[in-house]
Amino acid sequence: MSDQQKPERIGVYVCHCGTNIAGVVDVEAVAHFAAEDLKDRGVVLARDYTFMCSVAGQELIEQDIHEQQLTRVVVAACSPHLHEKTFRGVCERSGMNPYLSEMASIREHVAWVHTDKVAATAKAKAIVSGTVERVLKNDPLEAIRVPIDAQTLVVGGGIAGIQAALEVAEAGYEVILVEREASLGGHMAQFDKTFPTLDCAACILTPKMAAAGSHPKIHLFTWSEVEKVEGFVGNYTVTVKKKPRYVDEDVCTGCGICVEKCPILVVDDKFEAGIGYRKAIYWPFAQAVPNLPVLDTETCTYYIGGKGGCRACEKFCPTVPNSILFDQKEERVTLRVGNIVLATGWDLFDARRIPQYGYGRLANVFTSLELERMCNAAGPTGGKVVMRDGKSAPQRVAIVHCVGSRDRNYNRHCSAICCMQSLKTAHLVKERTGAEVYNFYIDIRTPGKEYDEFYQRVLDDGIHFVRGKVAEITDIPFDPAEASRNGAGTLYVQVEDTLAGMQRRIPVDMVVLSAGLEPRRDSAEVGKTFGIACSSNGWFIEKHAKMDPIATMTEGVFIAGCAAGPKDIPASVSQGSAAAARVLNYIRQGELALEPVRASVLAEQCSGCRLCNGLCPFNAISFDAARKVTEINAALCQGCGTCVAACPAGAIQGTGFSNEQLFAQIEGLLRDFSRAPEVV
Amino acid sequence: MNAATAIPSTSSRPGFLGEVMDRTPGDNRLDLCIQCGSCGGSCPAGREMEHTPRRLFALIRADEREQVLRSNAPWYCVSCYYCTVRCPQEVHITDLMYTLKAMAIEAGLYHDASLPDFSETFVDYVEKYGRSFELGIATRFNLRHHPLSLAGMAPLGLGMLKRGRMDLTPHRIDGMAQLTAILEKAKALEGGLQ
Amino acid sequence: MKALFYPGCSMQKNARPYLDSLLAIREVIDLELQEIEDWNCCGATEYMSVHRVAAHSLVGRNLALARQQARDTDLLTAGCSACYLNLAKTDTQMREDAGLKNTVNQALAAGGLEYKPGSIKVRHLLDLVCHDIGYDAVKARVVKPLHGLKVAAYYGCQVVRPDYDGRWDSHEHPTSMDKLLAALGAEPVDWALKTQCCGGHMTVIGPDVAFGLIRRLIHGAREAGADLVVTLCPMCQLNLDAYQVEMNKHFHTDYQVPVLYFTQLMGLAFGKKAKELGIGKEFVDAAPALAKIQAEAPKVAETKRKRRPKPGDALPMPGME
Amino acid sequence: MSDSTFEPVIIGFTCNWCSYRAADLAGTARIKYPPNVRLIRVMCSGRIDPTFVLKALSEGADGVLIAGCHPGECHYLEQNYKALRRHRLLQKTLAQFGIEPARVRLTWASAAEGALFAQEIAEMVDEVKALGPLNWPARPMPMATAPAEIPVLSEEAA
Amino acid sequence: MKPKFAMYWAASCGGCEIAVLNIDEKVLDLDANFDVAFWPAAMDAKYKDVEAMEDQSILVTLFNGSIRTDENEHMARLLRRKSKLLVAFGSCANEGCIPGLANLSSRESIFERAYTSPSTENPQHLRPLVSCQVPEGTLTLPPLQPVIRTLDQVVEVDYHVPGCPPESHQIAAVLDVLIQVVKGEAELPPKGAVLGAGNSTVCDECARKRDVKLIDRLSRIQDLPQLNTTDCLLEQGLLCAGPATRSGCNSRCPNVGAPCIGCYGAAPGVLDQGARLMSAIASVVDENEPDAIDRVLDGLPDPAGSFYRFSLAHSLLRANREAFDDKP
Repeated sequence: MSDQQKPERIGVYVCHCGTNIAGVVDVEAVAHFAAEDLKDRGVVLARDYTFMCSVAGQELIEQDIHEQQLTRVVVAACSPHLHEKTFRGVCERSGMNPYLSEMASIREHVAWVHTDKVAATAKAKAIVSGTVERVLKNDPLEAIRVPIDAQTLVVGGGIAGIQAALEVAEAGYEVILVEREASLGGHMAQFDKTFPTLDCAACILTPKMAAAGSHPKIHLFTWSEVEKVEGFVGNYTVTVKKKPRYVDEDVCTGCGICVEKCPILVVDDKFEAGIGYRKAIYWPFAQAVPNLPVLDTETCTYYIGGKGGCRACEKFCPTVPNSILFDQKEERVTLRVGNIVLATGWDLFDARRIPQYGYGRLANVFTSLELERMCNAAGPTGGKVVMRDGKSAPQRVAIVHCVGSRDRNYNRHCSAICCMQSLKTAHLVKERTGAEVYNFYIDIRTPGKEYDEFYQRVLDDGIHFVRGKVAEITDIPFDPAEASRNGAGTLYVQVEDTLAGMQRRIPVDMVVLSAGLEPRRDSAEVGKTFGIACSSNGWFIEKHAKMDPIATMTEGVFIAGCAAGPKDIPASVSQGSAAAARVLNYIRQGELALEPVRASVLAEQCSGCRLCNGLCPFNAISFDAARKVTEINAALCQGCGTCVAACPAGAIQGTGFSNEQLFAQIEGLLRDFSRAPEVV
Repeated sequence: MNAATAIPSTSSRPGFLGEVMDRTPGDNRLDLCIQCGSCGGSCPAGREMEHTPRRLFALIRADEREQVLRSNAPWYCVSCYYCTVRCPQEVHITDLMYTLKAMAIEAGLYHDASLPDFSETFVDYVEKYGRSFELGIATRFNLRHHPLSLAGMAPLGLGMLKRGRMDLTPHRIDGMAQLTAILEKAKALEGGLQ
Repeated sequence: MKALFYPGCSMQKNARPYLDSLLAIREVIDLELQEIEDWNCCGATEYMSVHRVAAHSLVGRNLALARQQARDTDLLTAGCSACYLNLAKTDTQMREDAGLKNTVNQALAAGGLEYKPGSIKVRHLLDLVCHDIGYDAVKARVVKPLHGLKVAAYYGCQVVRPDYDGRWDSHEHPTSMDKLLAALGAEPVDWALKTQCCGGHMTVIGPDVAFGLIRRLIHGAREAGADLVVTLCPMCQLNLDAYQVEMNKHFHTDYQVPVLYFTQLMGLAFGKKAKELGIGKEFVDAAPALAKIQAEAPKVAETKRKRRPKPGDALPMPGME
Repeated sequence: MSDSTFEPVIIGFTCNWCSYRAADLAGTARIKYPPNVRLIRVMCSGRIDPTFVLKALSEGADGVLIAGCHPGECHYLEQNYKALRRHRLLQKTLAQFGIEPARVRLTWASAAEGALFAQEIAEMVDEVKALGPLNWPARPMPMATAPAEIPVLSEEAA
Repeated sequence: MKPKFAMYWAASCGGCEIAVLNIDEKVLDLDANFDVAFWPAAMDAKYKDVEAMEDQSILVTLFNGSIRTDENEHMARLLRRKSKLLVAFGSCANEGCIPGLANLSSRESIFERAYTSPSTENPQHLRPLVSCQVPEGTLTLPPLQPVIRTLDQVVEVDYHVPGCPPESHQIAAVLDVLIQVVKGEAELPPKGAVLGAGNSTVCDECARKRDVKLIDRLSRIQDLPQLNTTDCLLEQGLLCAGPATRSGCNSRCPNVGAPCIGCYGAAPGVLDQGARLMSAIASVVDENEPDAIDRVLDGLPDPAGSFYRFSLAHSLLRANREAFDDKP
């Protein structure tokens, strides 16, 4: 539009970037090309300069904008991911709309990847030509501003979530902390000792759990799940589903008589990792927060018998009114929050998926989590390391690293904590049983503070290290000689000792599989609920793996701890704090400026065909049935442009990346190169 | 193989490693070996091998062509595919063993001539008749390499004959001329690729 | 159902009982087999070791003939593990490697043939029986259930590995044949060696290695309480059966564990005569084991009530489901 | 067929989050690839409209590269699948126009896959080189202005 | 003196001419306000009469049909020169229409199809010649051009009236505007305007019930077991071009149960109708794996013909390689 009213005046700036660009691209020729050949396209001046991003370079542009009345600016330099903000800032300071500037990447996409100077210069010219055409079609835009609700939702009550909740609450803001299980604590509550200092996990976690449980600003929802999330950054509406505990939270004193009197004992697959027991009405574990039991209707005889019989818990409950509520129903609570921290943690790799390791088939093959519970003084064996018979102490123990990790058949990632956990287990087993302990590893990875020192200590303990990925674990001897040497019940760890260069079969009594960390089995659905993405291996994707590991692509949704990948405790705690800092930053700003790359509908051109209605994963597209037109909520729209490309009527416009801008860029890129390619 | 593909390979590795990879069809991933030893640990014949598969792969990387091709290891491969399905990098180990055997025959580099000779004896019969012929293969192989054990194995052969489980004469397929033409062309192409 | 059929050299001779029993049961399970006319040897594991392209072309001829002769089915089945794997491997690798596809087709062209990879679906006979015909259909045809017979299902290597098309529940502990044998009324024993190697060609080129492997398998089956071992591959049967005798000589032992094909047991359960099924041609006599087959079904053991756990007991085992 | 001096011009569409960053990374890592591809950044491969591809081909490009995040890793959750679907349909349609499939390539590259992206470009340049120039004759459009002299047709009746 | 009116029929079926006559008594208004100078379908005329006219002496010419032969091109140039306002009338003139689909074939294969198809009685395999000798002299036919062009690809066009054919009520409305202009009661619309059509797409006028779209199957109408009479046709798996086709026809086809085939051309501002439709349809295919996507798309045996049924000659690619390579 505007170029018909008044001719545009474009300034083109070609950066040398020292010799980074100028060493390969003839920058003067590019500037000359812009000034001469693109004159008819509105270029009124073109300069080349050593460092455009320097203060002097920026001032050069500012000066030109004022003196030459530039209306649009093109900077041919590095990637826009580095300096787009810089040059938009220059324009803004000079009174120009910042979105009337564009960068042409001639460093990352030209100078650094090509060697032929002639070809590189030709390509740089084409890129500048395309960018000039594009900038001509740019519209002046305003950043989108949204207010921020100070109440914050934290999902997941493990150590990362607890930390995030406490930090936000301590700063004086309300926090909703939602935990799927009946108690806070997460996986850390199951552990015995923590590496490398060997301090007791409960000793350092319990005070944090208690603090979160009693904090006046933290509203705890345990045994609850977030079911629905609507809205956008600053203004989310979330629906939390509270599962029935069958216990009155307001009345129960946590005396524990119901648990004591319950006659039903079941294997505890969750907290005790399958090697201990609990009752049908039970505490998740001794230090649970909140201190309330939960009733399991799948094993309770009252429910199994079609609501008849037993009721021992109810009979013996001393409170008035009675705390046992057999008919308690699911509840739903709707809450408004401004930001969300997801600290949903991890699941343990199911070692049964590797049949040759015998877990589930061979009694004395255990997982690392079973060992954690076994080593724990409050665990099923009272801290004794014993074999499956519950009595005998093993004399030879194998610890197998990388079970389900670093393996294309299962998970390609390194689970990050298993080396240290295995070293810790080796140390504890040696300490408690005096057994010969063998660690089977591919690589020992100990890159943390005091971690390698711990490895040295374990070496000093006399633990054996065999470098080789275990091929199989079997109770079947290779030949009669092996059978007679070792006796019945022996497990053989068959492995190539890669350092000795030979196949070995090492007889042991017990095997511990250091199972890897996996994304939560429902992470894809959870991601959908919160509008964030999982990578193909199931971990949530950060906004930027290095520079923004806490944020996600959805504004106002942050991730902490193992939800984005395996981490040890210090890293999880740090991320909890970091997420809280990001949330507090938004809360203190009060409102937020968003990139104005958004889609919008031209109502008069929209026929209400509804083709685009199912295309938006962020639920930004809705249909107004009365007016029979589709609408796009600008605050929910993330600007991907999929609906713009899909609209058959051309009724959806995309700011920042409009059809006109892209067509113009295509024409510009091909302008002088369509007939005879100039590459010599 | 890559010479014949339409897409020029840009991923070819230099040296012996590249040669072994190029001659093994599909995405064999030898270059991804992390030396974990799950192959050597899994191998039912691993104890008898001069080098475990893992070590062979390290030697291939080290360009130790002669040491690799002289090794008995590929010949002891029983094609059980344990190594292949257990390999955490999904390296096509069994297929690579076939490649190494073929390269060893070409280069004439094996110290126990009996190992390739069994395969070659087998191949001769297939090329002559289109079908395998157990009595002929066993007799010829054993006569050449274990003349003493031939007597020891005789009861097994006789047992097979008695139970009608072995032929005295080989069966020749009708399309022998067609098969010969195909195999000759294949060998010419194979030669052309090398 | 209909399928093209590649018998392979072994089935023609040393595994004749396998072929005979298959032919005897095919009508019972409604399996119509169209044998590929004038098929040639698959090359076993040997041809591949000498000339790779020629080996694929050798198999390619069979695939091309199968495609030409295919009438209202694109399934091709083989009973021999090596034959099955070679057919599947050539088809898969031609699919994945355009260079190989072109080269093999150039070679086939010399014989006036062409093969489009993927146009034939290669399946092992056991796979067809278990997964296409199905356990229920098999069970419905049983007239003489094999009650009382304890069997060790032995899969060997090359059917469940590398398993290009993901047909099996596990590469290490498959259960398909166990379920099939249970459908026949037999009692499959749980043993850990069901996919361990039988020795393959090592019986010829390195007998000491092979004898060790054979002993471990035979010993393992006996320890597990099996009356006999059931196989799906001529090479496995030959090594475990004929070489069991040689192995006994080598180690001065006296194992007597008979080794039959699953098709032979299917035949017995379908009421076929032992002779018709080639039973009696094995080296280790199967008659004593087969004498155990009862006419009556054993009383169904009462479903084990879940024992209520008591603290102080052994630690619970993880469940397998 | 292939002309050894022919250097194709290829327009590449890359998404802001993965493939454009892969191209950035190739630069940072100084990985070399042929200079034939000129990139256009869009926010997501889901923004790429078949019209862009046709526009580029009719404006003189010899090929078009479309690159997005790996399936399952889209920063907009699932929009790269839309790119995949459009690419399948576009290829089917282009076949009827006699435009070879290698000229319109779809690939996935994560922000970490600079080397892979460079390799994809190298492969595509090789393939398009082997096909030769496209020179789509739709461009330039026949002139829509009337010539000065209109030749008089001889004596036909209407 | 009344201003001169002309109408001409190039490569097209003649439906546009019928549509104009279909405006009933409105045609009398035309006659009342214009001097019909040249309209071969309605009255006798000679090319030489037109050639003899002064340049720009015709006020308005409705030109229907695309440019297929040298004669079509000649007449387009001639009428351009003689007319003040040249209107591309109907789909053929605007976008090539059904004749434009010939751009997917060479002339040789078109002749082959036309003169040797099973329904053609032509035992001697006769083919038309550009010129032949007869006792009276040389007879000539205008040669076919290799690629069909739209009117605006040959000469400058002032206005566009879309449709195959344009709806009669729309033609009447356009003539009303022209008459008002002649009477000085209205201004001319801006040059390049599309007349006689809406600004949205066919769905706007379609009475069918619409919902969010997810396509897991595409079929042709005759393969559909049962057609739901009230719901969106696209949602039933039929390729309906309605969402990508300019409104103005009152959704004539979908309202009677036939999918829109796109004759009113692209929506306003859209560069390439077929590409937009392609993009839209592909976007809502409810599969994510290449093979599964292909299975759904296999329900479209002729995508180019389906998406570009009317707009091929005016699309970005215009024709396929075979037609372009067909040198005279």
